[in-house]
Amino acid sequence: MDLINTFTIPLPPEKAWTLLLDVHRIAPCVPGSELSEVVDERTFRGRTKIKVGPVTLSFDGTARLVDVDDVARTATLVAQGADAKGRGGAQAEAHFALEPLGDGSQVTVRTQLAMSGAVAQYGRASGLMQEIASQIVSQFAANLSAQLASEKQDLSVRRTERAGTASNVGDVEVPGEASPSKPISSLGLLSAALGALFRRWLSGGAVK
Amino acid sequence: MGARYFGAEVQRLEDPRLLTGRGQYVDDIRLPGMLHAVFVRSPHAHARIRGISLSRARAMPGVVAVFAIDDLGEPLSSARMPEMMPAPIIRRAHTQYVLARDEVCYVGEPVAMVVADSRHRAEDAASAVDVDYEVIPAVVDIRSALGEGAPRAHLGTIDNLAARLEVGFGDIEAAFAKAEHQLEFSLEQHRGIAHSMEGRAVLASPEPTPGRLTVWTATQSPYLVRRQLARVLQKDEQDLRVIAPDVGGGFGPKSVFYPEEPAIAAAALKLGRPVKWAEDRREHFVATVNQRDQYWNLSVAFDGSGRILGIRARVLHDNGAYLPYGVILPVTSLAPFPGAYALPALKATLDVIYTNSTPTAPVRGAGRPNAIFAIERVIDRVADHLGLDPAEVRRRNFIRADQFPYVTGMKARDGSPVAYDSGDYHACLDKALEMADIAGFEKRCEAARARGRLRGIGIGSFIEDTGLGPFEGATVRITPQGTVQVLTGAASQGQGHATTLAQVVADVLAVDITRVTVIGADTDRFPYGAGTIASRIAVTAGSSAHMAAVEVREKILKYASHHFEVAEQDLELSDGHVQVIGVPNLKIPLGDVAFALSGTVGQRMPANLKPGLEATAYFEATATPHSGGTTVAEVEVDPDTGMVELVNHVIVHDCGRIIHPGIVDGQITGGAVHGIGNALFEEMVYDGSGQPVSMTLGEYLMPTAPEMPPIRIGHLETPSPLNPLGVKGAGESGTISAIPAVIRAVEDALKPYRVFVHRYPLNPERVLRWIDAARQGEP
Amino acid sequence: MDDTRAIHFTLNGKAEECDAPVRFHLGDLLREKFGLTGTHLGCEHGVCGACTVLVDGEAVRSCLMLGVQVDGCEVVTVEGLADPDSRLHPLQQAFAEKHGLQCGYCTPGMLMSLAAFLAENRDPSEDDIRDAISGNICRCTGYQPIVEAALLAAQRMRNASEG
Amino acid sequence: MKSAGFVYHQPSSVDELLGLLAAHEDNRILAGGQSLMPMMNMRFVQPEHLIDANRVDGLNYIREESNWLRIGAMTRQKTLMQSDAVTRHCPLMRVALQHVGHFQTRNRGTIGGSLCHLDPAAELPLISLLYDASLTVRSAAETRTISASEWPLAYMLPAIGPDEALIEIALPVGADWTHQGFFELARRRGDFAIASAAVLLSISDGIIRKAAVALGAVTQTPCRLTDVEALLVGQRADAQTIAAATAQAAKIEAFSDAYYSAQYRQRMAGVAVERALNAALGAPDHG
Repeated sequence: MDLINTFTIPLPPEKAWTLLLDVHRIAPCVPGSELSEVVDERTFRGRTKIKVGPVTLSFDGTARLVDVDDVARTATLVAQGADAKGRGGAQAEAHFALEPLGDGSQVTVRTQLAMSGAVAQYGRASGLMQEIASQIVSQFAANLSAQLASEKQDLSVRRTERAGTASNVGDVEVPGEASPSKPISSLGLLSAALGALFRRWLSGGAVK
Repeated sequence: MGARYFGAEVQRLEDPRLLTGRGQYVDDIRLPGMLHAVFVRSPHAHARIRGISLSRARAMPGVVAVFAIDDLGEPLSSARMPEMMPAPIIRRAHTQYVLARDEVCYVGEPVAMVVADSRHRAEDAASAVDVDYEVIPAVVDIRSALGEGAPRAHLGTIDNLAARLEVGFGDIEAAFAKAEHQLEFSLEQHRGIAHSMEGRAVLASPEPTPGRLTVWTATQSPYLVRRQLARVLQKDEQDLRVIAPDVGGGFGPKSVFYPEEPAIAAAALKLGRPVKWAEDRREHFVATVNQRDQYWNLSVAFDGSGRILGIRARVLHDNGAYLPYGVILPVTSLAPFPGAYALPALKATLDVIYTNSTPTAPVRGAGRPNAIFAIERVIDRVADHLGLDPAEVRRRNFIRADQFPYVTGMKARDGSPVAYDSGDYHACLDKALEMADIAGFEKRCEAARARGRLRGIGIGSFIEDTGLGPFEGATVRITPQGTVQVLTGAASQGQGHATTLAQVVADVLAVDITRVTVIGADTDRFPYGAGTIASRIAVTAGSSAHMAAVEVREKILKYASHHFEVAEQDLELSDGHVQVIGVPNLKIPLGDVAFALSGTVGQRMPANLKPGLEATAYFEATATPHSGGTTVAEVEVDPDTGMVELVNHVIVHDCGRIIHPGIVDGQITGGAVHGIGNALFEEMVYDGSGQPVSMTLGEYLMPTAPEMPPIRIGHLETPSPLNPLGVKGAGESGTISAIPAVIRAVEDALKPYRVFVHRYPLNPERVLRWIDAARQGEP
Repeated sequence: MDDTRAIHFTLNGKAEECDAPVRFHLGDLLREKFGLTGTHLGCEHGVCGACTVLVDGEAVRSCLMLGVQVDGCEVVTVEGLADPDSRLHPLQQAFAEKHGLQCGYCTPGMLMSLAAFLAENRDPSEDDIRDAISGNICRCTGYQPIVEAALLAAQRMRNASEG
Repeated sequence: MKSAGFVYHQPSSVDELLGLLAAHEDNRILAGGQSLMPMMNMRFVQPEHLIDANRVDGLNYIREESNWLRIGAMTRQKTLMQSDAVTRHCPLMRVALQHVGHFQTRNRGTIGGSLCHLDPAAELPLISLLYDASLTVRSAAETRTISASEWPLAYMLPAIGPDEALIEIALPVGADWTHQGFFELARRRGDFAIASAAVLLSISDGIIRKAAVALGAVTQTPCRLTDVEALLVGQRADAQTIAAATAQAAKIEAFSDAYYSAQYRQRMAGVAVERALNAALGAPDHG
């Protein structure tokens, strides 16, 4: 399953790139996930809960930033998780590429996602699993761009407070620890009113 | 030989037990102290194993032991499974470890084994086994598997080619040079999973005598299992007893030696307690061999009258991750050429390609349905190209009845030239067309059109090599109580061998059939056995039982001739006695003869006969009887939905003399429905990363009762000259000929749209897409 | 957690009781606790029908019921289909005559499904019979002999009840 | 394929059932078991508490009232098939039930279980949606009714909380439907539908006055085709109208799975509506 998402960061490339590599920022953006441990600069562990109809999967796994190329501003997030009750697993590789766009930057995320084990072996829901997977990736991208955009406000507000001192992006505080969100479920995504998929259901399936 | 039972519709001796719930399948056996095993299987198509942690599982309630490869100890922890059917053309024979070591190469490969006091608690512990996998690229599609950049199905190998087969005869270049017409086309064949209703199962129990082990296993080849177990466990064969009790259907996959067999045996030996594993349905989808894809590219040279002059074939065959059964399946995918036809020239190559999926091996008919489908598609394509009646093109190419034995030009597995012993393919075709009321077909087409349905009819002619050697032996013994025992290596999975062998022996010894007990598939009760595959038991074990019974009869006549002092020809056997012809009160019950021959201390053996009223025979099948015949199928297609409805199915079949009509008809009807399943319903779908996706019987569609058409069977009985009974095999012809007939019938229904059906299975979306493509004028 | 629950029920005409593990489905209970291995497990996800038994006279998949759910019920398995004096049920007799079985693994489920169906449908057509066993998969026979056996049994049962 | 362990509860009253739901957050209700048990045997679903509703009295009934047909959530599908009241008031439910699995499934399967499981291809949620059923849901704290159209929230996700139980399905009766038709496309008898449609029409003087059209198995949940309904009303009940309705239905955005594409399902939605309409109007379903 190959998915492509793009989003913009209202920051020049070198600033945006540093933000992007900060594990503390990326982890909470994975929808439905609880960050359990930041192992090191490049690695964090967490649990992602996904509710598919009657089945609630909780993937415990690790994610690592690898092949970080600060010149080309590309990096790969390798994530692998297994369901706590042995019902399968997910392996994802998200390739980030950051380029300048106007006075901000644009990030393109190419994700290869493969499910394995029982959770992947249900042909009747394979179409659905792909839709939920693409929802997760687009939600991740949306969360990340929202996260970075909100930081930009803090950054500009702070800059005006300390007028004249060049702010070093590094000292931007980490936003509050991600609150352990409810399992991402079709209901969860619903409340976030994201995706044409769900709007169509709400309207009782009226055909546009 | 009074033919009282041979050819009679006898009620099967197996039925009273099976009808009242008193069958004994492996999972029904309960032994004191018995433990239950469950396997942890790879969820990945291809991955390195970085580590396995068993501690959590070992601490779970009810768990007695948890094994990974190193816990099995030598010799299993370092020895891969043996190469079963070595052949010179095999370039690299990858076989798996009993439990995976360092690398898993298909979803379902066993990685660990949990043994607990119940199946339920063993499964709980299995989900607590932590395996650290590093997923690596998998080979999924054989069409790109030999390409440069393709991933390797096994780490450290240069390519994915297991073997390259080349067969042929005649001057293929000349055939194509002088041909008026040539055609080229390709086919996609997907045969699915056997899905016997009973999955596999193994129960191993240590015997009181140290080191001796009894293994019950749902197998078609108990002797092969014992031989390979002895090899893998490095034990002497006589310390191993392998029994196939009642087996709930085999259809091919249960003829293979599996890693679970040595794993369970090793666990029982280590724990000193009986250990049982019964495969559940989801395991059967991935852990039991099946058949998958073949891609064929065919070109045919022919003349204006439809005479085929030469065929070239290029085939890619999905072998799966390992070679558990040599290259038998790919070999049988070419061996049936030239089918029922007198083909002057053939050149066929087949690449056996490793992929990261469940190993493939024979399923009902093995590769024969694949070869026959290709040949029948060639015939239909030539007929359509020339605007000729497909039946007529078959008649012009059939081997004529007066050409037998017909040497085809092909080589058998042992290298000997293939020759068809007897048959009459023209008669089978004509009778099938008559039974299918071909004359009334046009009228039926009109009626269907009025209902908005397209109706089509299709033919599938076939041959099948049956009764493969070398032998399946039998011992016939009469007990002092006058009962008859038939001991044989032959294993039955529902074919009714206990009845057919009893019919043969009861006729020779003139005893009531209910006095005959057949004991098979127990390595302690009969010394040697080959395996129940490819419709071979009636020919091999049947002939051996007949020969042994004849030898026992001769012994009886010698004894009675000595006893009554009359010539042997003045004696006869009837109703469980030997008697002087015409003098009814001069008779001896056969039990008394047995008693006399069991020896009394100090007495001489009567008529200096050898001890015991018994004989053993091994009919040596040196040549191969070939069954043949034709299926005619009729369907209706709904052009709005693409749904196909089967409306009629006729098979005319020539398998030589028939021992039990009901059993032969049952084999053909069941086989036909399996072929219909392959043609229209059964598809094992994998996703792009090699994950099996159709993992329930709600998604993998097996044919069920309402969807099946009436199936009518006609017989021709051209005796085979190659064995004393004149019989041929009948097990798989229903399957082999159903696929081409059904596919052609759908193609015929779509003739307004000039569609060439190049693949199976069909589903309604594929049929509708062809109709749409034709409507928009695309080729 | 393998707690059990005491249940009392009638099994093939005999009063029985046992401490049934709550997570055992009825097929497990019959096979493991009562040794009645005539009920076969073919898929354990409610499709193949091999595990069909009668509960209070109705055909049910024993893999889709918990054993504890038959407390107070009347259960009949293939072992209880023939009369006590072991005269075969007309279906069992017809299966033997019409060669309605080969390996015998789907047979118990076929017999119990058809026994319940014929009890409520005295004069079924061939299509009624095929619909009745549409939830019983057989890989050996191709179904035709089973359908013929069921029609023969239905006819004999009608004659017997009229006679 | 043996279920994971669980704590088993066998409540005998609705109140006891609701108390258990409130007390145990990780719970599943076992109704007929025809959908839940396979998922438990395959360990897809592993609840900590399994609450067996089969001994709860007061949930197995079919009651005719002046303008409602009230059906208890634990009523067996077989009972519904043999009920004269259902045949009189909701003939399509009787027709649709023949497509629900096999007779062994229908002996145990319940209407409440089917609605809570909410498989996209299931017949009873489709019929409840068609007849605008009103569903009564209770928790220990409150009782509420919800219309069948608001019941499906998302794929196999009905609008019911973990502390609530479906008690009753009430179908409005007395409506002046004059014609009804059902059609399901499936490979084998008892299989999951590829596409299914159910229609109710009230026709006078050859004109369609009212229409209800429901579509199953094509979208993540069963749905009412309100645009097709709007297109039917006021039209003559003839071939043109059916053709227009078919074309409109075939515009639905369908889901794909491992077996059939979205395009095929979308097209079969059109065929299903067409054949359901033909069945309603007594026309032969050909061409």
